[in-house]
Amino acid sequence: MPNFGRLLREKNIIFVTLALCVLFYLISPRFLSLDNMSAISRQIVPIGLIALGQYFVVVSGNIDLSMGMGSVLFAIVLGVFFGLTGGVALGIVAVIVCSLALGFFNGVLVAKLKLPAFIVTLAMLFSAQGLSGLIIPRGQQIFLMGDFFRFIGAGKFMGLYWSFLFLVALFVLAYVVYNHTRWGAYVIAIGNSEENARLAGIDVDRVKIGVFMFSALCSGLAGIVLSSRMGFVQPGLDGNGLLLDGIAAIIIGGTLILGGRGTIGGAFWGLLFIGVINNALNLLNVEDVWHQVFKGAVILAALGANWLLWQSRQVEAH
Amino acid sequence: DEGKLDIVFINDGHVAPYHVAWLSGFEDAIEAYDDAFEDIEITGRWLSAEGSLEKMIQQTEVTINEKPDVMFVNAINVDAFEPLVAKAQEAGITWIAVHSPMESADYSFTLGDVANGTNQGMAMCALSGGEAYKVAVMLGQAGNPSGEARREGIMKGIASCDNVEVVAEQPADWDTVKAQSIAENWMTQYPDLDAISGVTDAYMYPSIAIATNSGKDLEFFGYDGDIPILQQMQDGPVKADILLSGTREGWNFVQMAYRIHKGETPDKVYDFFTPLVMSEENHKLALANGFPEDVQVYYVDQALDVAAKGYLEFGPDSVK
Amino acid sequence: MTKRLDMKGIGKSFFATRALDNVNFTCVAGEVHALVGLNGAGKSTLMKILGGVYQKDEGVIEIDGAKVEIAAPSDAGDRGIAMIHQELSLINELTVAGNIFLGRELRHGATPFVNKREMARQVRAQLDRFGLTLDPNRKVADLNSGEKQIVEIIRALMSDAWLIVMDEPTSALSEEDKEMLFDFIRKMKEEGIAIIYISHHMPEIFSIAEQVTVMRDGVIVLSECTAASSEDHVIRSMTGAELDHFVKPHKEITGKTILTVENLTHPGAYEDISFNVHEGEIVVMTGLRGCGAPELAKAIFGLDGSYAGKISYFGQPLKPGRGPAQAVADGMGLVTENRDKNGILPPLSVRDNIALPYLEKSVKAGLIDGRRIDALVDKAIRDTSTKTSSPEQEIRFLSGGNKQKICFSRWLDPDLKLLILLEPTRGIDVHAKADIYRIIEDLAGRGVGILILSYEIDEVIMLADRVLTLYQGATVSEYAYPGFDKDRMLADMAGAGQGH
Amino acid sequence: MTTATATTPSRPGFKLDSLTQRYLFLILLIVIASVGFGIANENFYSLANIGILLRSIAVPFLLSMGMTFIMLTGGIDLSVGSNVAFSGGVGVVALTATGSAPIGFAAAVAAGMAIGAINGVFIGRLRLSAFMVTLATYALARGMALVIYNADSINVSDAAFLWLGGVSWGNMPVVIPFVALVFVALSVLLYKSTFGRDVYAAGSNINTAFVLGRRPERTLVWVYVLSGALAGLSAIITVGRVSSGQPWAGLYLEFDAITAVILGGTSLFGGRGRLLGTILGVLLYGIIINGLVLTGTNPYLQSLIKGMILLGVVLLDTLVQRRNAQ
Ligand SMILES: Nc1ncnc2c1ncn2[C@@H]1O[C@H](COP(=O)(O)OP(=O)(O)OP(=O)(O)O)[C@@H](O)[C@H]1O
Ligand SMILES: Nc1ncnc2c1ncn2[C@@H]1O[C@H](COP(=O)(O)OP(=O)(O)OP(=O)(O)O)[C@@H](O)[C@H]1O
Ligand SMILES: [Mg+2]
Ligand SMILES: [Mg+2]
Repeated sequence: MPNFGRLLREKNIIFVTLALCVLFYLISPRFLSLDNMSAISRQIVPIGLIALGQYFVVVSGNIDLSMGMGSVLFAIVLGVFFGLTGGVALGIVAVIVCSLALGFFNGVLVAKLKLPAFIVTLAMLFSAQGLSGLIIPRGQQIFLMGDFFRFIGAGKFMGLYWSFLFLVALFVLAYVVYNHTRWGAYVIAIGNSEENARLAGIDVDRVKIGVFMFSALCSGLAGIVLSSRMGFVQPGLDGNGLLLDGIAAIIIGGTLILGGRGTIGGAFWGLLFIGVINNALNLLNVEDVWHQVFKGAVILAALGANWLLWQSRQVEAH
Repeated sequence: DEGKLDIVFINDGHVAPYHVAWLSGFEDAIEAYDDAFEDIEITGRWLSAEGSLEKMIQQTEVTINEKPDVMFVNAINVDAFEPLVAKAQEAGITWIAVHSPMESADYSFTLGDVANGTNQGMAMCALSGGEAYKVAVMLGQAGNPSGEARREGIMKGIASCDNVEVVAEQPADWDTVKAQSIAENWMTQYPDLDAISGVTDAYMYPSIAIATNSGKDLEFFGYDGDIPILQQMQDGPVKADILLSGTREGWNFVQMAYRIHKGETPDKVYDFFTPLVMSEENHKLALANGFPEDVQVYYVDQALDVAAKGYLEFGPDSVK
Repeated sequence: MTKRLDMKGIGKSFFATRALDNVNFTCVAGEVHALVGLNGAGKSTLMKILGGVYQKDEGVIEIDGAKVEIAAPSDAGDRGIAMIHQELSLINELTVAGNIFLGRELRHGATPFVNKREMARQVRAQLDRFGLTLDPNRKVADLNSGEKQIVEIIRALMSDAWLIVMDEPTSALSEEDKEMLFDFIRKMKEEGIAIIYISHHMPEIFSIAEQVTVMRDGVIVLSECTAASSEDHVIRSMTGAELDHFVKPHKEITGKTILTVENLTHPGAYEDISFNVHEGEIVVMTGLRGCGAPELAKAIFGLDGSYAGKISYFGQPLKPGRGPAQAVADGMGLVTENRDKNGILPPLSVRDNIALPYLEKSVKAGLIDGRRIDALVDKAIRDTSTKTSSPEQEIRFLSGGNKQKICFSRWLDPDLKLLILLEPTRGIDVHAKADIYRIIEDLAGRGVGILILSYEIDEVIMLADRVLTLYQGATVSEYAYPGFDKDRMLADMAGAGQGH
Repeated sequence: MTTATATTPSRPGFKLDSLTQRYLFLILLIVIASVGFGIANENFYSLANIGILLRSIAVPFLLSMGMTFIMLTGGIDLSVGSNVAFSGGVGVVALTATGSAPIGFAAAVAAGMAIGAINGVFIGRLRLSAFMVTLATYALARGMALVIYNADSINVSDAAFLWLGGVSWGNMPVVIPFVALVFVALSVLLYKSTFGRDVYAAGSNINTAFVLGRRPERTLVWVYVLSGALAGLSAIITVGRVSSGQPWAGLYLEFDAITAVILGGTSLFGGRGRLLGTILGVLLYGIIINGLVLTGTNPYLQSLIKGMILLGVVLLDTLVQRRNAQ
C-alpha cells in the first residue's frame, strides 16, 4: 500500500491520537466509555474555540496571546449585562461587540502600525486581566442561571452536547472558509510572504485585521461557553491555560507556528489529542506531583513518534 | 510615628475568588478605620505576586525598603522568606506571617487548616447516612502548605468512619477553570459518586453548576465561607463549609494591625476563628450520628451575616 | 502610436543611495520596450515604483495623459499594469491556479466560494495553448524554479493588463520555454499590449524589442529604436566604456585529477554518469532544464546520498551524503541555482554573507579576526565589482544581480580546490559577466577544478575546457576544447544527438 | 548614489541603523520611567531600591540572554522558567547528598543543560517546532522539579552555595558583577566567535547556512544547551536568594524573558537583534515592575497599567522609527 506511507506521513496526528486512545483504554477500559467520550467532547469546546481563532492568526504569521484572558473578560462582560438586565440577549450582543472591538484594535495595531503581534496581544492579555477585575466592583461573583446557560452548558441533542455540535459546525465552516473562499487563500498567502501577498494586490492590512477580529470573536464565544458551564463568573479566572492548550492543539496538528501552513483537519485532531491527554490525567488518577511530567512526556513522546513516522532527517536544503 | 499606620499586605495571587473577597474586606476595613480614628492616618496597600515566588520576593524587598509599620505576608513558601523576615525586623517593621506560620515572624496569622479539614471530613461522615458513600476530593496545587494541611485534615476526618470512600483526588491548582473539567470528568467517570469535597470554595462554583446542569444529585463540602456558597446551604446541595470568609479575614487583618499599633500584643500564633457552617437540621442530624458536640458550628444565617459584614466582628467598634 | 505611459522626472533615494534621479520613461501601446543597464543601475527600482511597490520621492506618472498615484500594488493592477518581478513572488503553499488567480479569484456566481475547478480549467487551457504540461493543482512549493517562472509569466498574461513589466523573465527559463515566452510576447504585441522588458541578454533584446532604454547609475543615458541601434552601442552606453570582451586564454590541462565520477546513477534524475575534473580545468555540463545536472552536482557536494556509483576526490572515495560541512572542509564550494532559497541570508549584511564559509580560517586565539575578514570581504566585493553602499548593508537590499555576485564571491578563497557553479551568471550584467568569466579563468589558472552547469550555449562555449552534454539524466557526449560544435551540442541537448 | 562600482572599505559611519535607534529610544524610555517613578515615590532612587531592582533582574537577565541567542535562530524556549526549578532541585539534592557546593553547582548547570539538550535535539536534529517542544519540556521540567522536591521546598544552609545569590557588598549584590561577567562572555561568544556567526546564520536562512557547510542543526542544539546552562546558573542564584530550593521557582519567567527580548528589538523570526537591546529590554521591564510595586496600586489596575505601558513602548518606538525613516 504505497499510499499508506503517505497517509501516515500527512495525517500522523490521527495515528498518534488513536494510539494514545488504545493505550489509555488498555490502562483503564472506562476511557473509551460513551460517557467519557462525551465528557471529552464537552471539555474541548472552549479550547477548540480558542484553537480555531488562533489557527487563522497563526497561519497568517501572527499570534494572539490575548485569547485566553480575553475569554475571561468577555465572560465577565456577559455576566455584567446578565446581572444588570436579567436577560441574555443583550449580554450576547455585548460580548460580540466588545470582542470584535478588541480584535479590531489588535488588528489595527499589528497591521497598520506594524507592531509585533506578540507584544500587542501580550499587552492585551494584561489589560484584559486588569479590566476583568475592574469592571465588576469588588470582585463579586455573578451567577448565570437560566435556560440559555443550561442549554449551552449541558444541552444535548441525540446524545451529543450542543456545544460540541456547535464547535464541529464551526470547524466545518472554518474548513470551507479556509479552503474555498478568497479569504482563506489570502490568510495563507500572507503567512507565506506578506510581501508577495501585497504584490498580488491583496489588501493585507484588511485581512490581518479580519483575522484578529475573528480570533477575538472566538474568544468571546469561548467566554460564553466557559461561563455557561461554570454557572458563574468572577474576575480572576485564569484563561492562560486555555490559551496554551489551544496553541498546542493547532501546532501538534501540523500548523507551522511561523505561519503559512496548516490544515483545519489537522487542527481538529490536535484538539482531540489535547482533550485526550487532559482527560487521561484525571481518568488515570495520576498522582499530583506526576501530573506535569505525564503531560510533558506524553507530548514529547507524541512529537518523537510523529518524527519517527515521517520526518526526514535532512534540513530541507535542496 | 504615632499618627500614622501603614499596612502592606503581600499575597501570592489575586485571581482566586477568595483573594478577591480578601482584597475587598481589607480595603473596606482600611477606609473604615481611617474614618473612625481621627488621630491616626491609616493607609494600606495590597500586592499580588501573581503566583511567582521571584516576584513576591522582590515585592517584599521593595516593601521593606519602604518601611511600612506592619507587613502581612502570605508566603508562597515560608522557607524562602526567612532571610527577609530578619531584614524587615531590622527596619522596625512588624512581620505577620499569613496562613503558614513562621517561627521568626513577629506574629503568625493561622487558620487551623488541619482542624478545619477534619471538621469537614467528620461532617461528611456524619451526614453520609451510614451507607456506602463515594466522595472525590479536589486539592490545591502540589506542595502548597494550606492545601496540603486541608487535605490532611479532610482525610483524617473521613477516616473517622468507614462508609465514606475517597474514590479520587486531583489537584486543580486553585484554578476554577481547571476545577470545571475535573468535576466533569469525575461525574462521568464515577456515575455513582455521592459528593465532591474541595479545599476551596472556588471549586464549588463550577462543580455545582455542572451537577445542576447535568441533573446529578451530588452533595458538596466546601472550604472558605464564600458568601454565594453559604447561600446554597439552606436546603441546597452544599452540606458543610468552613467559615473563613475572605472579607472577614481582610477586616481582621486591619483590626490586628491596629491593635498592635496601639501597643497590644496578640498571641504569637493568632488563630483566626473559623467555625464550621451547617444548616440547623443538618447539624442536628450530624449530632445524632455522633458528630462531636464540641465542634463549634455556625448556622447559615449567622455565617452569612458575619461573612458579609466584616465590621460586625472586626470593625472599628470592636476595638473602641 | 499612442503614448500610454509617461513617467516624468522620477527620483528615488534609499537613505544615502540615490537609486533614481530625474528619470523620464515612456511607453507606447503595442511596443516591447527593453530596459537595460548594469546591476544596480535602478531598473527594478523604476519598475517597482510603477508597480506600486516603492513610492517615488519626486516626479509624476501619467497613464493615457492623466496623472495617477500608484500607492500600492493593487493600484497598479487596477490600472492594468501587471508585473513579473525579478525575485519570484509566488505563494509556496498555494496551488499553481491559486497563485495565478490570487487577488482576483473566480467565484461560483454570487456566492463567496471560489470556483477552483473553473480556475484550474482556465489555467490548463492557457498552458495547453503553449504546449506546457504543468498541473494547475500542484502546490507551487513543489515546482522547480523554471516552472515557477512560468507560473509568474502565465499569471501576468492572464491578468488582462495592457502593460506587462517583465523583470528578467528568462533568467530561469530553458531555451524551449524562452521561445514560448517570445511567442507570447509577439502575440500580445499584436493585441496592442505593451511590454517593458528587462534583460541582460542583448540578443534577446534585439530580437524582440522595438525600443531600448539604457540606465546608468539611476539616470537614463540612452533611449532609441533597436532598429537604429546596435548591441555594441547599447553595451557601451551602459558603462560609458567599451566592453572588455572576455577571451579565453589558451592553456594545457596537465594537473592531477581532482574529481572522478564513475557510473553515478540516481533513478529518475541521472544515470550512469562518468567524468573527471582535473586541476585547472573548467568542465561545463549543459542540457535542457530537467537534464539531471543539478542533482548530480548536489550528489558531488554531499547534499544527497541516495545514488549508486562512485565519486572520488583526489583519489579518495567520498562517502555518499556526507553533508556540505565536510565538502567545504575538503575545499569544495557550491553556488546553488536558487539564491533566495539557499543562497543568501536575507537579514545579514553583505559582509556576513560573504564571510560565512571563511570563518574558521579567520580565527585568531579562538576569536574572529575582524580585520582579516574585512580584508577578504573587501577583496571579494572588489573582484566581482559588487555594488553595495557598504559591506554592512543588509544583502536583501541589493539588486538581484549583485546578490548573485555575492553567492559567487564568497568562494574566492585561496584554499579552494573544486568549485561547483550552477548557473553562475544568472541575472548578471554583461560587463560583470565578463569579469566573472575572468575570475573563473583565474581560479582555474591557480589550479582550482571547476564544474559548471550552464544552460546558455554561448556561455558554455566561451568558458569550457570540456563540455558534457546531458539529456534526460544521461551523458550524451563529451567535447574537448577547442573542438566545440555548437549545432551538435544543441542537438545533443534536445535529445536528437544520441548515438555519436 | 556612489558611482564607483565597488565600494571603498568603510566602517559604519554616523548613520544610525534601525536597531541603534531603537536602543537610544529604549534608553530614553528608561530615563523617563525612572524620572516618573522617582517623582511618584522618593524611595525609587534610594541605593537600597536600586540594589533590589538590580538583584531582581539578575535572573531574568540571564534567561533573556539565552533567549536572545535562541530567538536569533528563529526559535523560542518556553521551558526556561521550569528549568530553573528543575535544575535548582537537582543542584540542591546533589548538595545535600554530597555536602559539596562545587558538585551542587555542577549538578545544577548540568541538569539545566540536559533539558536544553532535549530541546536542542528535538528542535535542531529532528526539526520539530520549537514552540511545541519547549511547551512539552515546560511541563516536563516543572513536573520533575515537583517530583524531585516531592512538591516541598528544601532548606539550604551551605554558605558557599548561597554566596552567589545571597550575599551583598553593601547595597551591591555580588550577583550583579557576576551577571556583568556573563554578559561580557556571552557578547564575546556572540560577536567574536564562529559560533555566534552561526547563530545569526541559522536564524537568517537555515538552508543557506546548511549549504555553506555551517551545520546549523548542531548550532541549534548548542543554543538550547546554552539556554539550559543559563537556567542552571539562574537556579543557583535563585536558591542563594531564598536560602532554599523551591519547586515553584521560575514560574512565568519565560514570558518575562521573551517580552524583554522583543522589547529589545530582537525579531521573532530570527537573524536580527543584539544582546545590548536585551539588556535595555530587561532593564525597562524591571523598572516598570519595580515602579508599579512602589506605587502599590490595585493589582488589577496594575495589570492594566502594565499592558498599556508595554503597548506604549512599542507604539512610541514605531512612531519614532517611522518619523526618522521619512
Ligand atoms: N496534519 C493532519 N494530521 C491528521 N489529520 C489531518 C491532517 N490534516 C488533515 N487531516 C485530516 O484530513 C481530512 C481533510 O482535512 P484537510 O482539508 O484540512 O486536509 P487537506 O489535505 O488540506 O484537504 P483538501 O484536499 O481539502 O485541501 C480531515 O479528515 C482531517 O482529519
Ligand atoms: N529597498 C532598498 N533599500 C536600499 N537600497 C535599495 C533598495 N532597493 C534597491 N536599492 C538599491 O538601489 C540600487 C538600484 O537597485 P535596482 O534593484 O533597481 O537595480 P537593477 O538595475 O534592477 O539591478 P539588477 O540588474 O542587478 O537587477 C542598488 O544600488 C540597490 O542596492
Ligand atoms: Mg499561602
Ligand atoms: Mg533588478
